[in-house]
Amino acid sequence: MAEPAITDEELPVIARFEVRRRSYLAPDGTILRRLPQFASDTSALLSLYRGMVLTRAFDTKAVSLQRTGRLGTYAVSLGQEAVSIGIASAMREEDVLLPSYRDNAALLWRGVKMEETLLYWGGDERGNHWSGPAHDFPFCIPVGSHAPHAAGVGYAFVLRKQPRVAVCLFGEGATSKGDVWEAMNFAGIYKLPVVFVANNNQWAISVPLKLQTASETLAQKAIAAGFIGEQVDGNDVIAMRAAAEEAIVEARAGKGPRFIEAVTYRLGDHTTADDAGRYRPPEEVQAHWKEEPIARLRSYLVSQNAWGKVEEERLAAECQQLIEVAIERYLATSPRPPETIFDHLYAELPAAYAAQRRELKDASHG
Amino acid sequence: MAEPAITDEELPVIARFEVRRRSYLAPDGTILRRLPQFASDTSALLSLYRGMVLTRAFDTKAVSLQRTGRLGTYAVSLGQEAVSIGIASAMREEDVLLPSYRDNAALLWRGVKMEETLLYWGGDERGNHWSGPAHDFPFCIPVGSHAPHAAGVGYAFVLRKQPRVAVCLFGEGATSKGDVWEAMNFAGIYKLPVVFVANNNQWAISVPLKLQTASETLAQKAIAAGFIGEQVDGNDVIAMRAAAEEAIVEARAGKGPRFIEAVTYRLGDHTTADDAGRYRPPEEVQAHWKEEPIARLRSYLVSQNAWGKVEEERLAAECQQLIEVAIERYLATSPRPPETIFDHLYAELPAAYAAQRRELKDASHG
Amino acid sequence: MAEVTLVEAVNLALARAMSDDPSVVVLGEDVGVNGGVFRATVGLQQRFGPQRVVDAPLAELLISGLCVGMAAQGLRPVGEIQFMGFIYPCIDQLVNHASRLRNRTQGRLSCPMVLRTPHGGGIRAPEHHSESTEVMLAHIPGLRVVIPSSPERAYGLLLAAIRDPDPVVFLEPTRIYRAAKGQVDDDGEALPLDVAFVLREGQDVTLISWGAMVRETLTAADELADDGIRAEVIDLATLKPYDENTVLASVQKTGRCVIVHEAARTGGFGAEVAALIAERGLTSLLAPVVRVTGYDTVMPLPRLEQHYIPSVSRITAAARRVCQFS
Amino acid sequence: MAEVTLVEAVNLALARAMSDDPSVVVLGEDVGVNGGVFRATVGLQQRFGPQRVVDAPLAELLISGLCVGMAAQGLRPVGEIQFMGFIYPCIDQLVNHASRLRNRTQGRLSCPMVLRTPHGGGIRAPEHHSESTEVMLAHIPGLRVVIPSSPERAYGLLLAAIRDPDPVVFLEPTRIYRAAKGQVDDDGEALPLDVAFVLREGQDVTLISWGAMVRETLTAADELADDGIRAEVIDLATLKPYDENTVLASVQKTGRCVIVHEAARTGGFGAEVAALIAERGLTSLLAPVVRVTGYDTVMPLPRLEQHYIPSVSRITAAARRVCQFS
Ligand SMILES: Cc1ncc(C[n+]2csc(CCOP(=O)(O)OP(=O)(O)O)c2C)c(N)n1
Ligand SMILES: Cc1ncc(C[n+]2csc(CCOP(=O)(O)OP(=O)(O)O)c2C)c(N)n1
Ligand SMILES: [Mg+2]
Ligand SMILES: [Mg+2]
Repeated sequence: MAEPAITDEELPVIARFEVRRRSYLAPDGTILRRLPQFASDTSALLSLYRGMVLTRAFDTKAVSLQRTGRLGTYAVSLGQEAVSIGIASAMREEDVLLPSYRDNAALLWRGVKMEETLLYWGGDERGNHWSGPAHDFPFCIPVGSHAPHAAGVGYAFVLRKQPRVAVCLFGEGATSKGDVWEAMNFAGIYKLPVVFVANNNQWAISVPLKLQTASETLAQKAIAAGFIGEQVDGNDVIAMRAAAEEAIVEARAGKGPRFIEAVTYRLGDHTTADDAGRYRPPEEVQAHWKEEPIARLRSYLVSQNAWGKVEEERLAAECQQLIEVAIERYLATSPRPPETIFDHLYAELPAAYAAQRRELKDASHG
Repeated sequence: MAEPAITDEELPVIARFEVRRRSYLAPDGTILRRLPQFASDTSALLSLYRGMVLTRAFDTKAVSLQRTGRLGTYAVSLGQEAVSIGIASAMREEDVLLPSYRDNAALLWRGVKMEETLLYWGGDERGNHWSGPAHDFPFCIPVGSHAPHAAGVGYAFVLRKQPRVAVCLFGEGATSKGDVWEAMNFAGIYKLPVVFVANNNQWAISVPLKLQTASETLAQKAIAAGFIGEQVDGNDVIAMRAAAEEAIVEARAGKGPRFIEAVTYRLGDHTTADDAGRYRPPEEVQAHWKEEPIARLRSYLVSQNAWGKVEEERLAAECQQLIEVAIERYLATSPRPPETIFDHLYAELPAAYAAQRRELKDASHG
Repeated sequence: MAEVTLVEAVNLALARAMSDDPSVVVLGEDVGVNGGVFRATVGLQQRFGPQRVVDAPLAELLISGLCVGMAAQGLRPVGEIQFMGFIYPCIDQLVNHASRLRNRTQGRLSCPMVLRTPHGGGIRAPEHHSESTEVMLAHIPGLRVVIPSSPERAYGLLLAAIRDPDPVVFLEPTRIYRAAKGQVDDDGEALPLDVAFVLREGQDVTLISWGAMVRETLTAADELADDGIRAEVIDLATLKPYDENTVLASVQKTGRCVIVHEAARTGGFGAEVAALIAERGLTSLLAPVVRVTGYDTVMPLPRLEQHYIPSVSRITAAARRVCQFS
Repeated sequence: MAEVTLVEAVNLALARAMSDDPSVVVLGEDVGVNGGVFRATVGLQQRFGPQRVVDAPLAELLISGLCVGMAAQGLRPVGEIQFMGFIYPCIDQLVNHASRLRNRTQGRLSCPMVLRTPHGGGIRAPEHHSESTEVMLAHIPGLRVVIPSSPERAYGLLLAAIRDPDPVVFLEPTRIYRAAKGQVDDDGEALPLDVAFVLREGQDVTLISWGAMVRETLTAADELADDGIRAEVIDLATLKPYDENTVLASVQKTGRCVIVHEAARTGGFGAEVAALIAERGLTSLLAPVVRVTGYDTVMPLPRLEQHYIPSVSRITAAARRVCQFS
């Protein structure tokens, strides 16, 4: 077949696109560029720091509960604390969070109690009937399937002219799902107030990013839906918060959806059911420990004389205390009666299933 | 919430992308830029012209068959003939075509007989057991659902080290389906020999492009999958063939997938079951008649003294003749025996269904 | 009281629901300016505006997923899937989210959505446009599955579906969209969502069906009457949950039962009804329970589809067989 | 002859099929380096290379669609869906393409693919990891649906599924992946795809089940034996198509039948089996056909899942009831 007469380069360019990257703190905590305004308020940074530390301490305890058979499968956010915390800290109470199974931190920040999170991962639906925002979505387990919900929520806000934003969190693996694609495309058409956040922790269980997609960045996937995608250093909580703030402010102002790629690394196993040693070298994990978000922000705070050994110890003790109380409450919660599995199936149990409920009640109490 | 301290513009750019547009002939048939090599061979252009004219004549007859109750729902390619013909003309016999319901022209070009096409749209599966390439896929009706098949076919070629290419055709509406997205993403990862072609005829039944996606071009959607997307003047068959040739040559050479957006216009109703008058103004259609591909190529050929009234009349007569013979053959084909609906369900009919087949046979012959 | 077709009754119910309740939103492919490929949503966008009558992009998974998100936010979305053959991408959203959101959150969130789609064949349409896979949905806990067989029931059941606090899949029998005509009083009266309709009383045999097949079943009952066989005809209408008592009561009376549906036989919803009878109506049975159904084949293209869809004669033959049984 | 677990038998069959036939390709999430989240594909990538053992991106629709394309090209793809709760995005490909490609082209193209997925609950897994919606697939003409209940049957049936010229959904009972052990001779011998297995002969009552529930059913049979009730136990094993004759022959002998499955009751595959008996085995029935199944609820999270899954005592109680019936 004849080679084409002209080369691509001779064809006129009709559209150009760019992807930018946001980061403020280097791995060692030094400043790369002028910090966003909120960062001048040390207390704001301290609360972000506290959120990340509490998350890591909570995760650690959750894992030991699982190891001792007192909790179900659990996914820690080790190394990715800045993603959930940075995003959650930029949201308003009335905004709607649509989290993935790895976003415990975001929900804790928004008011879900630790004992409630434990109850859910302990295998009890009541954990989702939480003290956090009543309109937030429960953890989404089928990867990416909550993205269309976020678009639906955003559409409801537009229809009711409410200045609210839907924030949807998922992993980089989710970007391979058509669900996310269809949702982003729709959000673009109607300029919906939706912020899509991909926690790019480099791994989908054992599948590395390069086997997940050939695109150099995840941020550029938003180009296909006609809106802005930004890459952010996901180990820099200041960058995460700033990116989230900007995206949420724009979305709230009716300027349409945004996509945030948070580049980070999954320092732990995928979940307690996984053994990452099977598929990735310890050296790789070691290398990434140098970039993790908590030490990074601590270095910065210390360099600002805003933090020290004393504060660190006080915070650690405070976290332990809170977590232990929560665990006690969780362990003290006895299972609900078996027949209650019928009670929230429909607003009102159809007569057709009443007999089954009775049978289960008798079986389990007899 | 505080405005971000820095603006997007201050953030470093980490990736840049461009979308180019290909066209050679202006609507009036004059040349816009140096033509691709194959175009210097007049006979090549004449066969493209013939293919488009035959397609339009065939479509016209098919519609009148439908109007008189002798054919089922049928989708013409009026105004889009250059897309199917341009693509098909750049393929080799051993390549695999995965067509949509609107790509009759591509299959005719590849050797499917007109009576076979009519048989299928006349409601008889035997129409898909055709004289064209045995490995080509049948018309895909669930929009976009054949894109993953194209990726699977391309993967088989790579696995077997065969220099073959899978070519998947669909409409712009299909680009909203996750199926297409997932398939493109996979093709990108494994650099599969697959060419994805979107016939952007501006309408998905009554849904206009602007309600289908917010992306300025469809070509840019390939950026999300990490490969090249090109926009082509879909009313310029020379551009379609050149774009297809380049994409197929590259794919065959192991350089990976390509995406082609063919910008054209659906001059007719969506199908014989549709009445476009309900949702779009006649002026819009009129305006687009000025750009349609057949008149455009004819003007060029005439300007080259390669075509004239005599040839036009001879061609028209030839087409009528071929079509009438095909229609006769089609109308002469009596339905298959009802019980044969069991015969290609499985390679061998499971015993469990033998009784049903007998029942149907008796019922229909009794 | 106007005489309307079934599809016009659907349109009336949609318009009524939208004017009664501003939280009702209609979305789907071509539902706006075009008024739907079957005209079910005609006039709605002009009347309620493009924000409440949304021409969705070509993505069924999205349509169902949007409904879940909207419903969780308190809207009452009514999604349209253009043909049942294109509903499969919605199954993940229906099974994993719509039907579970209430239970998953123990009542904190709920999903009052309706997904409408044309059901069944017989209109000489292309492949995938003639599906009747209702059982796949009727098996799902937390869902409701409804299918009317007349304009009156289409109107009353669709209103009920939209007002119901839980997700409902509403199947519309394509074959009788226009063929079925009836008096419909647009009074906003809904029908109950778990009561079967006894369309004709009889002592000798119970004929159970739903959707378009109800018409052939009624015709069969007429023919049987000519031979002195008094058939009771039940339109199940709501498949999930379904009205077990009406079925059992009828079979107790007649002792004989024929179940008619267009869907493939194996694992079709007719199996559920037959199983119910074998379990709780056995003692009253005087003859085997017979299913007259579509064959276990793919629905053939138009040239042969009439041979696939159960005919009146297949129904009467089955009824005679069970009546002669002893 | 080595004693292996059910999941090891799956692995043996996959390795055997891949070494026998270079056109066999395994694809799915984490099937490569990681060897599958249940270790079903462990060692395969090392042995057959990354081109034939493909770590797919996170997209189930894609995995099933790739299988269709590969199969149409003459490969024999074996796709893995990590848990049955994630198979729903594949249903469109299974219903609209895999099961129809042969019929649509009247034999010009075919689709010899296998889609494997873990089935059922009882392993204290998170939501969506404990599904048993086999009936949704068993209703589809053109598909085969298979579910083993022992290492031997897992090995022989999976080999048969891979060699079969048509699409097969292969369900693997998660709960007994490791609990079920047995002698498996890796001799490449396949088992037939439409023959049920009579695991235990008995005169008094027929117990029919499949997948993991076969174990509780066998235990129930033991307990019943202690009371002098001789139960015949049938592992249906292939649900689509299924072995009607073995079922009918057994019920003809015993006159009593209890069907056991984990899936929700309404419209479950147990309904199909009960309907078959009501239609063609009625005269031999001495008692109602009873279904012991999961409830018509969402599978609860781990804390309560044991109350959802049919227990041995529910099975024995049902069997006693039908045996006492007269
Ligand atoms: C649709 C779907 N398929 C498969 C799974 C099983 N699974 C759970 S998490 C996971 C990997 C997800 O990776 P990613 O999206 O990157 O998120 P991460 O876990 O890394 O945060 C998989 C395959 C699932 N939960 N949902
Ligand atoms: C999955 C799916 N949904 C809906 C339909 C009904 N339908 C047939 S063609 C069509 C519009 C397709 O538009 P486009 O992709 O632009 O292709 P075109 O018809 O314009 O060539 C629709 C909605 C379908 N065939 N498949
Ligand atoms: Mg990840
Ligand atoms: Mg189009």
